[in-house]
Amino acid sequence: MIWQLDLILCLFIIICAIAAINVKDLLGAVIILGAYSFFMCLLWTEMGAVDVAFTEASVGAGVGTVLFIAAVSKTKRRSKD
Amino acid sequence: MLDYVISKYNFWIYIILMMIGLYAMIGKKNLVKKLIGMNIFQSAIILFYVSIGVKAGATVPILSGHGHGHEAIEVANYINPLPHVLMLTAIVVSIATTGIALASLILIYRKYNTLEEDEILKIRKETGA
Amino acid sequence: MDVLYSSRPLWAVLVSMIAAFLILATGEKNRNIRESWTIMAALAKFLIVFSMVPVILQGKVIEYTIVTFYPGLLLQFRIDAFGMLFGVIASSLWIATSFYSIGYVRGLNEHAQTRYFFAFAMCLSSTIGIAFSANLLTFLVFYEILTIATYPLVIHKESKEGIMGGRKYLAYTLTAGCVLLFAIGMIYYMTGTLDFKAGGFIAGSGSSTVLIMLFAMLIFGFGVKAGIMPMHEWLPTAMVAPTPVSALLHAVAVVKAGVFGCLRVILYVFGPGLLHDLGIWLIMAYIASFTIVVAGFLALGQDHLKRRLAFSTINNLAMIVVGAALLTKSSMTGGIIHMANHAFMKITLFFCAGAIHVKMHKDYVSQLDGLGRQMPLTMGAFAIGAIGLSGIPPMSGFISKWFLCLGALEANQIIFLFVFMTSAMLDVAFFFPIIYNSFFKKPLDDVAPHFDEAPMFMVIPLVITALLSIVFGIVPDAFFRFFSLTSLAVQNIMGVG
Amino acid sequence: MTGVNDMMTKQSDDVIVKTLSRLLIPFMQIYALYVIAHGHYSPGGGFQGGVILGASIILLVITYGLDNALRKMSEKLNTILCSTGVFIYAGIGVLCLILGGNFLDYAELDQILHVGIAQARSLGILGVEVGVGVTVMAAMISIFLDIATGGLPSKEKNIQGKRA
Amino acid sequence: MEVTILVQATDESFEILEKARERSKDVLDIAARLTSEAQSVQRKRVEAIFKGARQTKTEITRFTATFIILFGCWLLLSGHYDLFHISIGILCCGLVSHATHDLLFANPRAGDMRVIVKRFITYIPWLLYQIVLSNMHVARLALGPKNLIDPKIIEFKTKLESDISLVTLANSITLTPGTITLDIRDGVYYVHAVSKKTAEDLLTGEMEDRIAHIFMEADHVYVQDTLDMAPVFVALK
Amino acid sequence: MADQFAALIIVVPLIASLFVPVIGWWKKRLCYPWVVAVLVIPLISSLSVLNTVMTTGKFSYRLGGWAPPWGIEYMLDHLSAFVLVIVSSISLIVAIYSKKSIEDNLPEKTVPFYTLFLLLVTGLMGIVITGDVFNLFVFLEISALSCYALIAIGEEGAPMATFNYIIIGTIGACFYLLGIGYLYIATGSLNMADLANILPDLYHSKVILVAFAFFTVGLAIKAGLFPLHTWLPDAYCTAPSAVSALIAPLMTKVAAYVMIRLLFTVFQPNFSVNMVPVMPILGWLSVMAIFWGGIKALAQTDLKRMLVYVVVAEVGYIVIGVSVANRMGLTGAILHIMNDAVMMACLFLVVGAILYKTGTREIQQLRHLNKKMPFTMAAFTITALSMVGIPPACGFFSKWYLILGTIEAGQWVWAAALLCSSLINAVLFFRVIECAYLKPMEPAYALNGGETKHEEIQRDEAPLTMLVPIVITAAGVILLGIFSGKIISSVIQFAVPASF
Amino acid sequence: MKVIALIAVIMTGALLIYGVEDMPKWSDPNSPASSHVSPQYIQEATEKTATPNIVTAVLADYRSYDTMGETVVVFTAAIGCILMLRKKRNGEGG
Repeated sequence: MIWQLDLILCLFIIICAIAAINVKDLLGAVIILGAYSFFMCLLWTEMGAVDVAFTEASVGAGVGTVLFIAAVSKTKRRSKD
Repeated sequence: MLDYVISKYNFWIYIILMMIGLYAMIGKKNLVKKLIGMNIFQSAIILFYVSIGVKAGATVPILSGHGHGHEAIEVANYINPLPHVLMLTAIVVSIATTGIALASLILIYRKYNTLEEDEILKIRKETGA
Repeated sequence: MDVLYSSRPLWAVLVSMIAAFLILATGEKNRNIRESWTIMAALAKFLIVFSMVPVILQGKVIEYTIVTFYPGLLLQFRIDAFGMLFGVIASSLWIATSFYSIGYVRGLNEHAQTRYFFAFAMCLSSTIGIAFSANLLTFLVFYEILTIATYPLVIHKESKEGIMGGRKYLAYTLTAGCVLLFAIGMIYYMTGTLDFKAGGFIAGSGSSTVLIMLFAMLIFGFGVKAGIMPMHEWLPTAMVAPTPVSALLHAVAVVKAGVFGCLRVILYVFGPGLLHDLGIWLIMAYIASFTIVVAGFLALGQDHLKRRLAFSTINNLAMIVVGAALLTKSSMTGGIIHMANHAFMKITLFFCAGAIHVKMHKDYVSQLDGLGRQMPLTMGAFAIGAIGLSGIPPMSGFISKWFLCLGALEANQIIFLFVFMTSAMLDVAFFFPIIYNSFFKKPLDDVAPHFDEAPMFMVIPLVITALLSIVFGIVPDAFFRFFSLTSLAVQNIMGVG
Repeated sequence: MTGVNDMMTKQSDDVIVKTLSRLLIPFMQIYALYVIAHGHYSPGGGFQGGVILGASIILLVITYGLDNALRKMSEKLNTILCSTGVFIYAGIGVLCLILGGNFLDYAELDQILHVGIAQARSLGILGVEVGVGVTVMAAMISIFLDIATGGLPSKEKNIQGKRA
Repeated sequence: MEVTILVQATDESFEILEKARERSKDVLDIAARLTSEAQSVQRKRVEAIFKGARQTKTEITRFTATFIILFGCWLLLSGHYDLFHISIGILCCGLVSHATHDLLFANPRAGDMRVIVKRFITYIPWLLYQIVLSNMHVARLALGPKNLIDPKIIEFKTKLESDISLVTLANSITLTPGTITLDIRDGVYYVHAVSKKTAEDLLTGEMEDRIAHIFMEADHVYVQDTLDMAPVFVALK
Repeated sequence: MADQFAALIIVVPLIASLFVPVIGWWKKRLCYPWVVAVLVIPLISSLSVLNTVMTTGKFSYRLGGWAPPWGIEYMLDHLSAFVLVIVSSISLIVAIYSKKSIEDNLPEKTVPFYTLFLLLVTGLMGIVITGDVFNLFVFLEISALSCYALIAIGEEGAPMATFNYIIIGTIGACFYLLGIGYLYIATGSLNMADLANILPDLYHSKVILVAFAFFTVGLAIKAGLFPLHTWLPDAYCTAPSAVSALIAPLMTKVAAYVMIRLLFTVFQPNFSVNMVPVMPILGWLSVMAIFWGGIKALAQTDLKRMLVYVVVAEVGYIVIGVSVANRMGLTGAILHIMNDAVMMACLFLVVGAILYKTGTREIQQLRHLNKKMPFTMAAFTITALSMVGIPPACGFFSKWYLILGTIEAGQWVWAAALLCSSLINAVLFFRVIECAYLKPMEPAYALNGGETKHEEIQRDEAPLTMLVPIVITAAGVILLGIFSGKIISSVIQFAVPASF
Repeated sequence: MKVIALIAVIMTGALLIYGVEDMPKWSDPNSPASSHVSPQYIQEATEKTATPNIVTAVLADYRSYDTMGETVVVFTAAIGCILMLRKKRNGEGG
């Protein structure tokens, strides 16, 4: 485990999380959420949880994002907050 | 003090993420934002669990000399697999919840033509429902 | 004390409950079959209850356990002399009321008769349950059933006043039920048992403050039904109910259940000794005497016949409570036997009021002038009841008043003697004008000059009850052995306390 | 319905996306099956494989449009597959029950497989992974279709039905 | 007066004649159309029978090809070569190729697969070489003076026809640094080029020619190709 | 073989739910009989389990044959077997009832409806039967997800209610998951029995304290305890009749069961009662729940909405029983889980039947219902009396034990709250009864100067599939009251944790 | 609403941080989580199930009941979406 890498990843994750809930464009927010999931899965790989990382990569960053996009494309893209 | 912070920093990270997610779930007005918060919240918990399993100096819990198992297995060499197992379940649960929530989101949009909580409340008040 | 285990108490309770459901199943279409259920149940119940009297008089106790929840917490019947007395009163008067009711509802062509008879049967079932219950929990269970079973009877007319009366009735009695529930829970927590015991079982289980509070709660809980003064408000409003119901409410089931409960609390939960020690017996007696006097005066002001009778009931019930509260042998005897005597006399009076209502559609005292000529049997019975209630010798009322006065003297509380006297005077004052007017005044226009009574279904019961109250005045121990039962009960209580 | 946006379900007109996804999908699927089958030795298993399988069909929907995709994987078949997967899982459990063991006790499978208890357990694991994979695939597709179409997976038929 | 009547009568008679002629023309037309339709139906039926046979044949070839490719892929991934895993692999590949054989080879062209693969493999080193070249160019751009960077969008019409060749070209353009394919619409490429030189390199059309060569398209059908194709035609006939 | 009944309880409805889409594909009409027939098996199995528990004591069932701390086990003691019987019987009754309500309101959605119905039942029973804290989470989610979907197909406003429920429910579930994580990091185990062994040494750890707090909050959300109940009224009220008849009796009760399980089995009472100040907090919250629920119910004109607020108050009852933390109180709480399940089932079934027949839920429009639907109204009346706490009906007995519990704990205000609540219930329910039974409540009465036209009112009773469950539950209300002594002495007194 | 949310979030966070204090040090091989139940998985899972990936072995065998539950969760979600959204194909589109 390399703690510097760890720390950078954590930083990215937090930035992504904050951005995801603050971006007004929902599609953008959803994509950022996908990035968040992806960084998260890197962090977990780095912690040795390969199975969990793999699942998160396919589920969280993959299908989850697709579902969100599908829903957003079905509804409204702009958000007031 | 610094040592204390560093020795548990991943717990701090997860708490921060969890707070962000929870805040979005409660405080944000847009329903999609709430769901995004929900996802963040859930993956923060998963991060917490994954951190539980970490062991210093251990590797992923997959044995290399597979199938034979006669050589002694050193427990300290492998990361605790149980939290991973639990979290696989939790991830799937989270995606399932997201699916259901998005479906209800579409129903809501059909009915009110908006996804802002305050506007929906206003419409409901006006129609007296 | 010998204990006899028998399921007869259970059957005594169940028989009218079964009848109630048969009535419901038979419905409006087969009226005769429906009413035959009522009568059969009434007779069967009376026979079952009466068959146990000799056993009780031998000094035995009949017991039947329904279920046990925890040690000391069980649903159980136990018949002692006091319970038997109440049981006999209720079951015997139900026969009279049944016949009378049939005449009444048919005479007036009332609606919802099935509901009426159903509720009636349920009432009686729970009244007998109350009489036979062995402990406070069983008592409470049947007491609450009685509350609800009476509600359809109170609102029977479904008029605005009826519903308001029903609401008031429920408000009072359900609140009382809650208070009772709490008090009984307290007692169980403190003593670990709820069984009635002649002379009380609660002594020494808590500080005197707690005990006084408990006493107040219990008396409040039962006093509501008994119409003790600040809680009597529901009783006159409930007079909108049909007359047999009023008769049942005010002579047999409901109010007597309240008084029975008060007496159970005073004599079997707390016991004379404890009440003496706590010093609340006198307060209790004062409150009840206040009720006696005020109710008497209020009755004077009523023009509505049934309301006047209602206040008279409040007056007499308070008398019973005073009798128990004075804690002497004679006063207790007087109080307990007055339960029986008052029941017979008051039911006669209500029956008469009902007969007048059915026949003449008259409800007010001022409309009764000269009615004695048209309805001599009814008014005669009314006169007998009224005289009895006033405590004039040949009637049974005299005996109870006599014992009560003796008790007041025994307890060295002359003031209660005056209370009883005043009450007797007031009774005379509000009953005698009615008798006088109906027999000696010039008849009103709508009174027929010839003999024209209410249906025989109604007249015969009221004549019988009137005659019985004379018989009990002369031979107090006749037929139902009320006097023996009373003295046995008093003996049990005083023997211990 | 207002503001219907068919972005996710109509055929893409970008030739690059179409051709690449056409070439990619078979490899995605074979990879997904590999992940399911080799869950014993490497990271992965029924879930991951199932999700990737589902994703391949979702990709098909996005690029080639709903109707083309439904020709390959109709809703009904999808629903049936969804329950079949769970049935495989629970069925293996019940099979163990019938063979005299506790629910999901794969050791009992040895009675019919005759490969040794450890291997029987291994095969049991493989079986349930397949069940998981099938369910997850079908469920992901189903959820996606429902959300992306707003509940009308076969839209054209529906419009015809309306006109008729 | 009479004259006018006569003229009118003549007019009418001509009109009637005219109409009659038109109608007869229509009838003739219809007859002709019917005959031709009948003929075309007949022809279509025959064609359909041929096509069906051909389709089955191509489907079997497609399936086999997909299966082989996928199974190779599986063997590469698996790393377990015992009977059990191989049989699972065969099963899985069979399933997937059954499901997707029409995807991998959606528009099969008259061409020899082996040749295409051979040429494609030879194309890769060239592409890599191009990538290295333009990498160096872009590096120079990035490190050197700024004025060399001159981004613009160029468009050119392509002679490529099939999807696969279009995509290969687009991806090759994108893979070489400095140029990115933005869109392909009706055979016109829209490419973003970072500098003049990259744009010019692209517009020489060398890459396009090579790709056309790989997929045997346009006028780049060499003698070699016809030779390659001969047995195919023979087989078809 | 008797042991295998435990497995059947979960497996049968689960596998049956998988076949519903297949059957529905073939013939839609067959879904209903299939569901009803299948739900009989868990009932029989759970009765058999209860019987085994009563004769031979508690036992565990190892899934996959693995020893407990490593594998998952079912923990079958008196408490869980008892709740299982409740869940399975109520779900069977509601399944019988659901036919007409679904066929008429949601004819297109019969197939997924019944699938989710069975899954919901599976989830609830899985929660009750399991002996593993994480497995409990999984089944909690199964029941929650199916519940979300079932609620969302309700009437106007249901989607928004569902969304709120999803958000709050997920927070609850996640808190529970966090609690598990904190327990796991401190103990390394997930098995309830194992945790109960390990935990006493760790009671002074802050980790355990936090875990406990999160468990309690999470479960309070799931149970709909007072300040966290906000999702409940809308969700339960807008759900279709058959759904609210299933979830209103069961969901909150099962959450309350889990609360008892965690507070007194996983954690020892000596920790939950003496070392953390949670009991008074829970108690006071439930007092507020009782009053708030009662007052809000009084303000409603819609019968179903009124009942929904009564559910909030009833949760308060059970939690009071838990938080007095003595033998009597817990007896009352466990008894009330059963009684309230039956009573709520009956009331919601009645409301559903009324809605089905008359198309209204407004209390003021229930006139003549005693003539139109005599059996339904009789059932309603019996249950209403039970809610008020009139004796032979079961509501009295649980109230009695709860009050004994509060007295024993010396919490007079709580006792007063319970008493007041029965008075509030009296007002609530007699209001309805008056409207339904009595003539003057109709507006025509006032217009005609007190005389109503005598109009012939035809009897128009709900269909038999609805009526039978209603009558069964109403009879259950009485019978459970009469036999409550038997139930307590043979089951509940063993179900109360032994340390009391 | 935002203020309430913030307060609630901060309280939750504070509670969690309070709990962190007593936790074993991160990545400590001797923490209870790593020493109570899991060592036996690592030691015997491969031998007993012939599966080198311990996570898979635990997921699909030791805790297979959990995994079945999670499969059911997915199934529930799929059916739930169908119930909520899907309309009859040729219906009136209601």
